[in-house]
Amino acid sequence: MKKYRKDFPILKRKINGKRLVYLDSAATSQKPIQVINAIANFYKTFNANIHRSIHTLGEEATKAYEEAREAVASFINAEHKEEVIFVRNTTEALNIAAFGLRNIVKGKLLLTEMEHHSNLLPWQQLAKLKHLELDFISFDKDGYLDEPEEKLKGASVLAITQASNVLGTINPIKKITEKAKEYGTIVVVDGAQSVPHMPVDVQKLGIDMLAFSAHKMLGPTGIGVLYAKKELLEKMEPVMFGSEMIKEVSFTEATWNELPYKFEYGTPHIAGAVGFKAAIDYLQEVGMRNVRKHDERITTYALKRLKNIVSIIGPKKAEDRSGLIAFTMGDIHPHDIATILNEEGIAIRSGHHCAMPLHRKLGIQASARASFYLYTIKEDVDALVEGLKKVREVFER
Amino acid sequence: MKKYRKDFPILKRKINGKRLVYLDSAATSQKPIQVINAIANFYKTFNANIHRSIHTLGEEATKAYEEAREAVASFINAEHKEEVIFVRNTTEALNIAAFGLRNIVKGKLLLTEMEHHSNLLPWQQLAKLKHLELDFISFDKDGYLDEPEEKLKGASVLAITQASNVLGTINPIKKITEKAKEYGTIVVVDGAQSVPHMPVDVQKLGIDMLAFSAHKMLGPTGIGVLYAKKELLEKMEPVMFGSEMIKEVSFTEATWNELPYKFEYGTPHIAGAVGFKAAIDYLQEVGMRNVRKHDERITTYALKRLKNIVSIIGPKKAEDRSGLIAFTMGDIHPHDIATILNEEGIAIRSGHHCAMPLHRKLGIQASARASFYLYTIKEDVDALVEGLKKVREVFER
Amino acid sequence: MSDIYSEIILNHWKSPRNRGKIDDADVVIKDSNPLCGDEITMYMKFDDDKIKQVSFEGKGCAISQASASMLTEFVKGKSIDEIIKMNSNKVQKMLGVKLSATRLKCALLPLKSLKLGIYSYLGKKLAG
Amino acid sequence: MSDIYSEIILNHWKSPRNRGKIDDADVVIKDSNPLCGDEITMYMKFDDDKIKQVSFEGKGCAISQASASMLTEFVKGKSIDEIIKMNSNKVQKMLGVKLSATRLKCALLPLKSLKLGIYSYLGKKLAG
Ligand SMILES: Cc1ncc(COP(=O)(O)O)c(C=O)c1O
Ligand SMILES: Cc1ncc(COP(=O)(O)O)c(C=O)c1O
Repeated sequence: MKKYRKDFPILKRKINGKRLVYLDSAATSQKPIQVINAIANFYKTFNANIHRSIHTLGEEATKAYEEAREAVASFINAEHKEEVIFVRNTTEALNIAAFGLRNIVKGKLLLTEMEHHSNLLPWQQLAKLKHLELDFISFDKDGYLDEPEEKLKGASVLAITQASNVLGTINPIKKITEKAKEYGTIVVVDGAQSVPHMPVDVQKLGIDMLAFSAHKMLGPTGIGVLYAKKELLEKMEPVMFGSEMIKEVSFTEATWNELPYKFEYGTPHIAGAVGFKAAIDYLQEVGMRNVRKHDERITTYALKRLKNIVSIIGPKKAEDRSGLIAFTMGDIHPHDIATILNEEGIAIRSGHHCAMPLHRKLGIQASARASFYLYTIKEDVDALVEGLKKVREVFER
Repeated sequence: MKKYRKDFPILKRKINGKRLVYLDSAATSQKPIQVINAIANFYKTFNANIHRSIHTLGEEATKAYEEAREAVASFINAEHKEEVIFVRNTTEALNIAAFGLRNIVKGKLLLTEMEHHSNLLPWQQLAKLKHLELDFISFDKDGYLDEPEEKLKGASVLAITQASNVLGTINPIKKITEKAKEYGTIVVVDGAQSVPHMPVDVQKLGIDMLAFSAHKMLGPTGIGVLYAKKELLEKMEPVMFGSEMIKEVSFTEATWNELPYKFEYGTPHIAGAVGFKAAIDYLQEVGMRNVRKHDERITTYALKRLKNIVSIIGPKKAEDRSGLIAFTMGDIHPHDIATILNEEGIAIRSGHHCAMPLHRKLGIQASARASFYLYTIKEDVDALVEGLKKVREVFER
Repeated sequence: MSDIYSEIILNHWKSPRNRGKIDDADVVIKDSNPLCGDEITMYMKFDDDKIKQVSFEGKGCAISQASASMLTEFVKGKSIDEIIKMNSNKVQKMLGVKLSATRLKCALLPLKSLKLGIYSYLGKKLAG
Repeated sequence: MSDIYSEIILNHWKSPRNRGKIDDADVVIKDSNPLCGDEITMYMKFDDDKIKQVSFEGKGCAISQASASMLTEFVKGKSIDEIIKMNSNKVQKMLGVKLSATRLKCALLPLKSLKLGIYSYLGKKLAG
């Protein structure tokens, strides 16, 4: 997808005199000029606060904000546009999911051992608050999830990532939601690493709630989405209070506005929604099938080239993985790998990637991670391989 | 301050063939090109996720994010930069203030009758959660707050706006915090309408917590601030959980990171922080004393010109008011006023301005509001006056 | 003078038709527009599947008040089916002006309340 | 080859000095860098206001490990006052390289832990 690279101004940067090789898209993606310009254009020509607003700028801003909601709804094939709640990021979406369910959850909360802290901590806290049991679906030595079957019994919620940000594993969500339905379990999916990288159809996959962030899918920072089925949102309680989200307020009482406003508090990130829509338009132009195909191609190539220099974490087959590879290099600490690679202009991530318990289970403290997106080219992988050879040389001299 | 107008691209717009007369800055301010460019420049040259990040882009983004925090801290004269928590907006700041205090509050929660829903609902909900009494300081017919003295007794928190978004009243915060200290009451100040418009020094004013939004002070949407004294933040509990805000996590337990990260969950609005800093730089270049002086001058002029055509809400003296004027026009509904003004290119707000109980107390259902900022000129007020004459003609023909 | 505040709208605003209570109404329904605070209460009397009598009370802008006034005139004697089929286009045509999205919400509040009232009536009938 | 991974840093990383437990330590302190997960445990024995013996255990990157190794060598026999006055510049000078902000945090973790340990010792002494 080389032809898209020209749309990303940052890719022209030099780092330490070298070409920037950006392999950290799982942390945040780069942005095409179309998104950057959409945001600037909002501020330059129709910036205003939304809703309740009668003047032309306010009407235009409101329209753009609601069009962004429609774009998101159609991107994930939500049945109703009011099932799309704009939030700050995936983390906030998962908190609103958890605490919004506070009067509904009972029995046990089921998670997996491969969750990001953002899909672990809200449920830990909810379990404490409501005195509920926490249970975990484990994964095997290749990074595949074990069968959830018996654990689903008595679980009011299953919180699960669609694609692991460390193992890379893509979980079989459809199979899991089908089983969960038999047990009446609400399935909350962390889509932070999946929605940006593959077609995700909430209706086909039978997903009850889905969380994701714009900044990982070519969009701006500060905006993300909580999708939830309408029936669920109607039963859920708001978590933050104020402004737009009310219908009637007296000094001592308040009633909530209709969906989706019940869950959107204060002035929203309007420019963010406008930029987010531009990002979705861009991704749809490219085609999510093509994005996925490209990820798979690059991952296949990278797995092949890396397998003899590093220890790769997670599944061996690219088709079961999203576009990222976490790895270790014997004694050499991932931070040191990242530092030396940076001297070569290569940006990777190192650390626990907000998945401490997962790393502990793997028996390691940290890992290095290279992650890809539609602008990643084979030459980036080649540069990584050369960089890793340098790392070895430094530490083995 | 005419000379600053050229920095605001949107002011060149025509609405219905007329010059845009933007009198809705209390809802959201317009943005100078310096802010718009700072955001674009971030995405074009050093966009990356922050913290834990070892590569150059990550280091640069982290530095910019933390410099924004320092800029905010110095703008409000916070003692420590980690007393500045980046949040989504004022509303979120006030929710984190309220629910963050959930293990500290007792006795009663004291508010005023002039609070915006965002500084009312979180405390209503907290009161419900902790079975606490809610009490309110009333205001007189001119919009001045009554003496809080006896009400402070037994109040663990006083939540109060520094400038009312409807009455315009500027409350005597210093006098109030001094009294509150005698009773050991924590003072939480809604600075949404004050921080953008006048010098606010948290130490001099003795403020314990302060909330405000970037979008009302030339900055981007999607970012705001909760300031709180360090001792307080240390005692407070986080409200949202995940990512950056932890120190150690196991499957079942977590401990919190140091300040300010304990309260910042998930990937922050990094571009927002960068734009926010540019806005603060701009305001400091203008000088907050000058911003206030200009507001006062325009308000004086507007009060004089409007007083014979409309019924003005709030104090008569411009020196006691922030730069906004809410008003009614007999039988004519504020929405109809706004619609007719919009035909003349004039943008005002109409409705309850997220202050339903306040309006009910005033015996009205809604009001119209014109609000000013550093780019507002006398000619804008003149246009408003002419527009209001047209409103009368329409409804009296 | 103003495109939106036509003679006819101002006339209905100044002299609203069917304003007031119906003491023995079959359905009384109160609704509000959370985006602006406009409130309306609709009183309805039915004659099997027809609206026999309808009136309204409430506070609001000229658009919502004129819309309520015109709507109550229009629907009197009409069948339930006919009213349920009414949409936003029909209301705009009735008012005779082109409204922006926000103001359209004001104009639609009376119809929305009327429909809510009809559904509540149907529900009650079904329940016996 | 690499500006940061100098001979001396790699030497300390490969053969860390003062690594291991001190069984009868006056203070044992465990700390971690939440931003990266590096962990360190410091063992200290005091001789009135001097550090008599010091050792460390823990996992971490070459920078934090080399820093711990060099630091423990450096502070042995030094007075508490002297150590408390050590700052980030001093650590960078000790390491002999220029570090970016993030990596500097790795380098400073051992000093931070050492200071925490000293304060805890002083606290205990005060409490009698
Ligand atoms: C006094 C006051 N408080 C709070 C808010 C809420 O601000 P935000 O919508 O940015 O959360 C506003 C702005 O509408 C306000 O005027
Ligand atoms: C799987 C997963 N979940 C959640 C998150 C959190 O996303 P955000 O930081 O945008 O809230 C991330 C990204 O770091 C992730 O990879």
